[in-house]
Amino acid sequence: MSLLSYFSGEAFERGVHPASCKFTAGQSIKRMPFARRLVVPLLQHIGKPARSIVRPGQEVVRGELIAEADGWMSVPHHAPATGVVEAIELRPTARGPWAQAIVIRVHEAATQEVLWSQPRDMSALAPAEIIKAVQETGMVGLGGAAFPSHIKMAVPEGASVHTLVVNGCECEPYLTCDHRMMVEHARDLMEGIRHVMRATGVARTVIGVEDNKMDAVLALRAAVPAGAPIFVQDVPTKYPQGAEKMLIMALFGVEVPAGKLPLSMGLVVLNVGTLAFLGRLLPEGKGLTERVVTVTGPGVARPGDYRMPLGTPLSFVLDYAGAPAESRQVILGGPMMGQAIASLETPVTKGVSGILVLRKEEMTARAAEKLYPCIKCGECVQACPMGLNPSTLGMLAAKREYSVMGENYHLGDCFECGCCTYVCPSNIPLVQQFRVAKQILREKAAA
Amino acid sequence: MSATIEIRSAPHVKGGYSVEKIMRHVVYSLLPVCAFFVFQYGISALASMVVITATCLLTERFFVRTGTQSGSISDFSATITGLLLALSVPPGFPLWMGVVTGFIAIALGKALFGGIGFNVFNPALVGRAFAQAAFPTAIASYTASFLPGRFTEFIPSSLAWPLMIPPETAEWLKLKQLDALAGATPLGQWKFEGIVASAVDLMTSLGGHMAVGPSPLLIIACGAYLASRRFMDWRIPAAVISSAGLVASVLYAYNPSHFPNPLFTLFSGGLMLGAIYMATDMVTSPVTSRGVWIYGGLIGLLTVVIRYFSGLPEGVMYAILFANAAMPLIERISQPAVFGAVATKKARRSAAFSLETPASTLRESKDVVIPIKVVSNNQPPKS
Amino acid sequence: MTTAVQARNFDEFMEGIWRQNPVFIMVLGMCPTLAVTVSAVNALSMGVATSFVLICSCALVSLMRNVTPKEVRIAVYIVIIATFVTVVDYAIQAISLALYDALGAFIQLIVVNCIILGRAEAHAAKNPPITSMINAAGMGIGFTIGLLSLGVVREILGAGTLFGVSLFGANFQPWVIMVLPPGGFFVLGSWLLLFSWWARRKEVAKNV
Amino acid sequence: MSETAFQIFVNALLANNFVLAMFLGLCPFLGVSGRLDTAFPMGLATTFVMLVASLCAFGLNLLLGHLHLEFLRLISYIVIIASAVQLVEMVMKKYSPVLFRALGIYLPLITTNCAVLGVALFQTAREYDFVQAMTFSFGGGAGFTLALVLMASVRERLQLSNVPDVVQGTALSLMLAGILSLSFMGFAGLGG
Amino acid sequence: MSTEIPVSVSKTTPTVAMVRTLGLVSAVCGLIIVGAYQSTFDAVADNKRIALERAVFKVIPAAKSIVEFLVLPGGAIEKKVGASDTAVGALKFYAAYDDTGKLAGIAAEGSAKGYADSVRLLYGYSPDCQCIVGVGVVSMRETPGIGDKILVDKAYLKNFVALDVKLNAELSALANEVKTVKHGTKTNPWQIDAIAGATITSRAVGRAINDSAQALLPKLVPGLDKIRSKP
Repeated sequence: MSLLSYFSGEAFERGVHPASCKFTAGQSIKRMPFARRLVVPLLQHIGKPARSIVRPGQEVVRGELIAEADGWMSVPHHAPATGVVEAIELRPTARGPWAQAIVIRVHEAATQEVLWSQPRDMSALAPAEIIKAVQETGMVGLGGAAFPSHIKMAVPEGASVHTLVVNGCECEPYLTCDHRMMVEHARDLMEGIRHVMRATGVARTVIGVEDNKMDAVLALRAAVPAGAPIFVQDVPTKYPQGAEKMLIMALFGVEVPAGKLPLSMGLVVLNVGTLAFLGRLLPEGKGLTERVVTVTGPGVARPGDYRMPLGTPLSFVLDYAGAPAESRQVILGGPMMGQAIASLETPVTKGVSGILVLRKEEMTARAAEKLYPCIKCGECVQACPMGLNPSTLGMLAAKREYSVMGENYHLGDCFECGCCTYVCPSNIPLVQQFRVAKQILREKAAA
Repeated sequence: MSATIEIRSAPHVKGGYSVEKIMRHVVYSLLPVCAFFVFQYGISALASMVVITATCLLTERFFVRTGTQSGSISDFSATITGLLLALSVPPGFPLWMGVVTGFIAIALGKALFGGIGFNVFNPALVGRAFAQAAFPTAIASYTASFLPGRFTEFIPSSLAWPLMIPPETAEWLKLKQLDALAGATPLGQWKFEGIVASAVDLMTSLGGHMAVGPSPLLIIACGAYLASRRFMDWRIPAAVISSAGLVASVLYAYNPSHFPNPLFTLFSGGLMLGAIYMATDMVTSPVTSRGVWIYGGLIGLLTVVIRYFSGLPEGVMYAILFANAAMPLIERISQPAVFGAVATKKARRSAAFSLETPASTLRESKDVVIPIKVVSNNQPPKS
Repeated sequence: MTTAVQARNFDEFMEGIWRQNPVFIMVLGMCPTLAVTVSAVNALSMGVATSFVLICSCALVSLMRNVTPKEVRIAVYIVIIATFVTVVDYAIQAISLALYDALGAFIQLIVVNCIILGRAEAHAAKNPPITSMINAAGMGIGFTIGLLSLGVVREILGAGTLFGVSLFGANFQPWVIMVLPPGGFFVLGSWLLLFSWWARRKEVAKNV
Repeated sequence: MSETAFQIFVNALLANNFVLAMFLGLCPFLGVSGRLDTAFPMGLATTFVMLVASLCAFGLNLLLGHLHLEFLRLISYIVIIASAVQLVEMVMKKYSPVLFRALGIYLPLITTNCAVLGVALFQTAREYDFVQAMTFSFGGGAGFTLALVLMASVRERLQLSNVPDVVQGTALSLMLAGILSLSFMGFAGLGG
Repeated sequence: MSTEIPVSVSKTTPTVAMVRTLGLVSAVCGLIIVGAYQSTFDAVADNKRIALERAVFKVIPAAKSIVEFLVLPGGAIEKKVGASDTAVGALKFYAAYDDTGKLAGIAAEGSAKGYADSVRLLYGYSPDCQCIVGVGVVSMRETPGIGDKILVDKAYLKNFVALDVKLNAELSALANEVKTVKHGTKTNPWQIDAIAGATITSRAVGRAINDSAQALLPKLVPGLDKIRSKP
């Protein structure tokens, strides 16, 4: 395959092919009931935390604004369920430190219908108003980055964009939520695309979907409105095809210059799930109260894609999906870049695309793997999609030569996709070392 | 339940390769080669193989125990060193010299640098080069293969007293009335007597009584197994063989009477063993893509240059050692290009879309966008 | 008083032999150290020749230390050293041509042996003749010991002889590498390894 | 002794490499080979000085031979070479500051490098003519640079390795030089 | 070796002082060198003569004394006097005489590229049998244990008991080129049977003899009568 892709000319060069394990691809999206308590952290996105506008004891209706955006680099949050604000307190989060969150006790008989809405006539809105409306939905990148969507759409002064790239790759193994969204909500997606095209003023849209999801490709093509400049393109299945730069490479055959954003090439990249939700939320004037999450892994009895209210604690999700008690590791996101979490009280937030549960067996198998010094097999160099040299970087990291890593070996370009660690026969935790090194370099730069 | 949770860093899945697995499969792939070598030369070869490998393992164990180097015997790397060393010395190599060579290979070639993963030079070749310099006569004294009685009788030089000169095998052969078979290697015969052996015979090593190493054909087959399962980087042997073949062909075309035909060069001596098993030693070969080609090309070129123009008949070992020494330098000048570092707005590869002329480009016509993989009667409406 | 002087002289003498051994501790004068030590005799001759140059040069440098302006001191040292090297060169030719051939150009290269220039600059230029000669003699002997320890190993393994006397009988298999350049590097490297290992052991023992 | 210039060059570069086969210039070889950034300019500077020394020695030898003062050869070589290098350094400093910055700091180190005196002595002993002498010194310098650069790159790589403490330092450099020297033995007879 | 020679004139020390010191040093050193040179001159010359005689006597066993001759490019043979410069293109050889003063043989040097470096050797030529009667190595750097077999290998040394170097009828070149052949295939008296395993060095010896003899003998043999007896 590596040879083939080298000459076939469609994908980026390197990358890996982990077993896809997309067991839930054939099941339709299921609804998850409310947990007794929902926990809505004020910071679920990259940027500034939202400001809470409720107080403990206050009753909230599903869809009601409970925290407002604190400036441009922030998004509001809406009540995921009808109930009573129980507390605003520190709660465990996926990223580690505890953070402020609004805890809502859900009414026993609460309906999942979103009652709180302000329908608007989208065709009457100016582009800037659409972007404002996007911010009001509280939308962030649902692919996992959780970057506020309205900022991505706002084209800065002097720049111009021509193409909207919709990322439907979902290259992480196990995850199928985007896949199901594309199959089941193709119309919503098209609606979302239409609004965003107006908001950004792009001339066309290209939807990139990995070619292991041809049913999604067909569904999307069927949904493309007549005459719309919306193109659906299948791209080779390869990890990390879903990374913006890799997708752009696959679609347009160009590399985004190091240190630059796709915006510099006139491209806006958004995730399919984001657009599909926007397509529904914008005209209805609702906020984001739920999302689709893949709950899967060897440790889950009833895996599937669940539409779940934001703020649902993981313990509830795992109970509902049937994850047995001897499960050893719970990962938010996919197996390649996902975050292992420490507490099952961590809530599902806007950026969580999957919940992966691994069993004791997989864990002991990995624990038994011996750590060797780098034997310089070069697999990581062949796997790194960014064209770095993880082998040398790893050796430098072991000797704490962080500044050399940054200056001579382009550490800053690493986006921690995990390919190098995935292939490493010596079991060196390369990504972890790079994360530490980047952190130290950042601190050094700040000091 | 939360007590049983484990925190690990991403990624949470792993590819199927581990150091042990790679090394184990290299050993597996070496077994047929070793078996054939024993078939060719009988118990002397077997004894030499056992003694050298055992020495390597014991030395490794000693240095691991004393805390000088990392690694362990279970990673099979010392086994590989031992087997390769045994395959690259004559079958009648005195056993005591085998012990010295095996010790030097691990001590000087590996333990000195801190063990597996840190050595700069291929340990087997360090041992081999040491032996070549220390015992030049013994290491050049091959006997012919397929001698009668090879499974019951040792080649006398094998059993030389420690520190003593091994007895001449020529005398022994004369006693057995086989003195016509006194062994000069095909390369030696070419270099010193101008006799070019048949490439086909060399390739199979089955063409009668020849003083050759393990069969190149078998090595290629075993190497192909390793390469196909990605336990070996196929580009290195490819680079070595094509570069050696190219240089040899050019020289042959230039003066066919003075230089041997390229096939002879490729299949004689240790070129195949070196290209497939020694040059590909992961630790001592570059990790970068371009570096691998430069490295292999350098080995091929140097091998032919040393063979044809220097005083020695065989050059693979020195070529690889030299390339090992140059490896850090090669790697330094061949760092991979960072994604986007040399980016242009021009498409580097053929792609379905172009950036310059959105919405009007021809490439976005219906035929192009709809991929081959789509079942054709199910084309989406696009008008 | 005399004992104090004696003790100081003894210190001066021992400094070069042990504490600052030019070969093992300071790793100076590598070129002749490795090049001529293929046999014990060569090593000894080279050591003696170097010691001679060292002692004579230090004496002369020391004698002239008060009339040498610092601007031209190095030039003066080099001229003095080169003079005595020339003397040694002719002396060896007169004594034995075979030895002269064996040592080759390395007799003349004593000129650029950093031990001598180093001693002249660091010691002889600041001390009276007798002291500097004693110090130089210590250095010279230290250097000779260093050369000998290489020459002995290389001769025993490389030829099975010591000072030309056969040790293992006629059938000994010489380790040819020992008389070749790599052998020189390896033997000196091994000696240094041995010393460093020994020093570490001592350190560990002290700490315990 | 009618070696062609090419043979002399190849021999000095590889087969009889100054450092690895003839033990000349070991002090800078062990001292300056820690980093590639310094090793390469050092090699270039040494090559340059060797050419200068070779030139001086060639002229001087003609003069001494003419005057029958061969016994002054050594002393005059060392003085002339040292002064010539000093002169070159001053000239370089005045007329080519760029070159001086690159090579200048190494020049004083090299003046009494035994490879430099060695090249003068060997070319005299072998009775090379002018072209041969120049090729010899250039090949020797290039060989010195090659050995230095290889050594430096290997040592830089070893900085990232777990070399045992006992081995660290000169012992490791010597062992490395030994293995390098072993691998250069393959070139023996190449210039024939 | 990190030293430098200050050439520039410093302002602190008067030039006179420096010149005085340098002059003093030069004078002292000059004296020492000249003294050493003079006092060892005879011994060195003796040593060199003895070494040369020993080498020549080894290749021409009957010799008791030697005289150094030059063959000038024109073909004239003249005795070499002192350490004077040799004319360009002149070939040097040694005539060895037995105790009665009769010519016992001619010794000459030859050299050829061996395995590692040049092999320089001295060979003895007997005018009576027009053959080479002995070979000795002057210098070489061949691999010990392999190349240096040419000094000790008995079978190999037998080649030089009477190696044919007859000239052709015109006396312009050797009748048969001296050639080194593969071990065990010597058939003619002008061939050298190589040592198995040390072919390169064996060949170098053959080439050295051939090259030197080809150059020297055609000029030497016509004028041989002039040096039949010791001058």
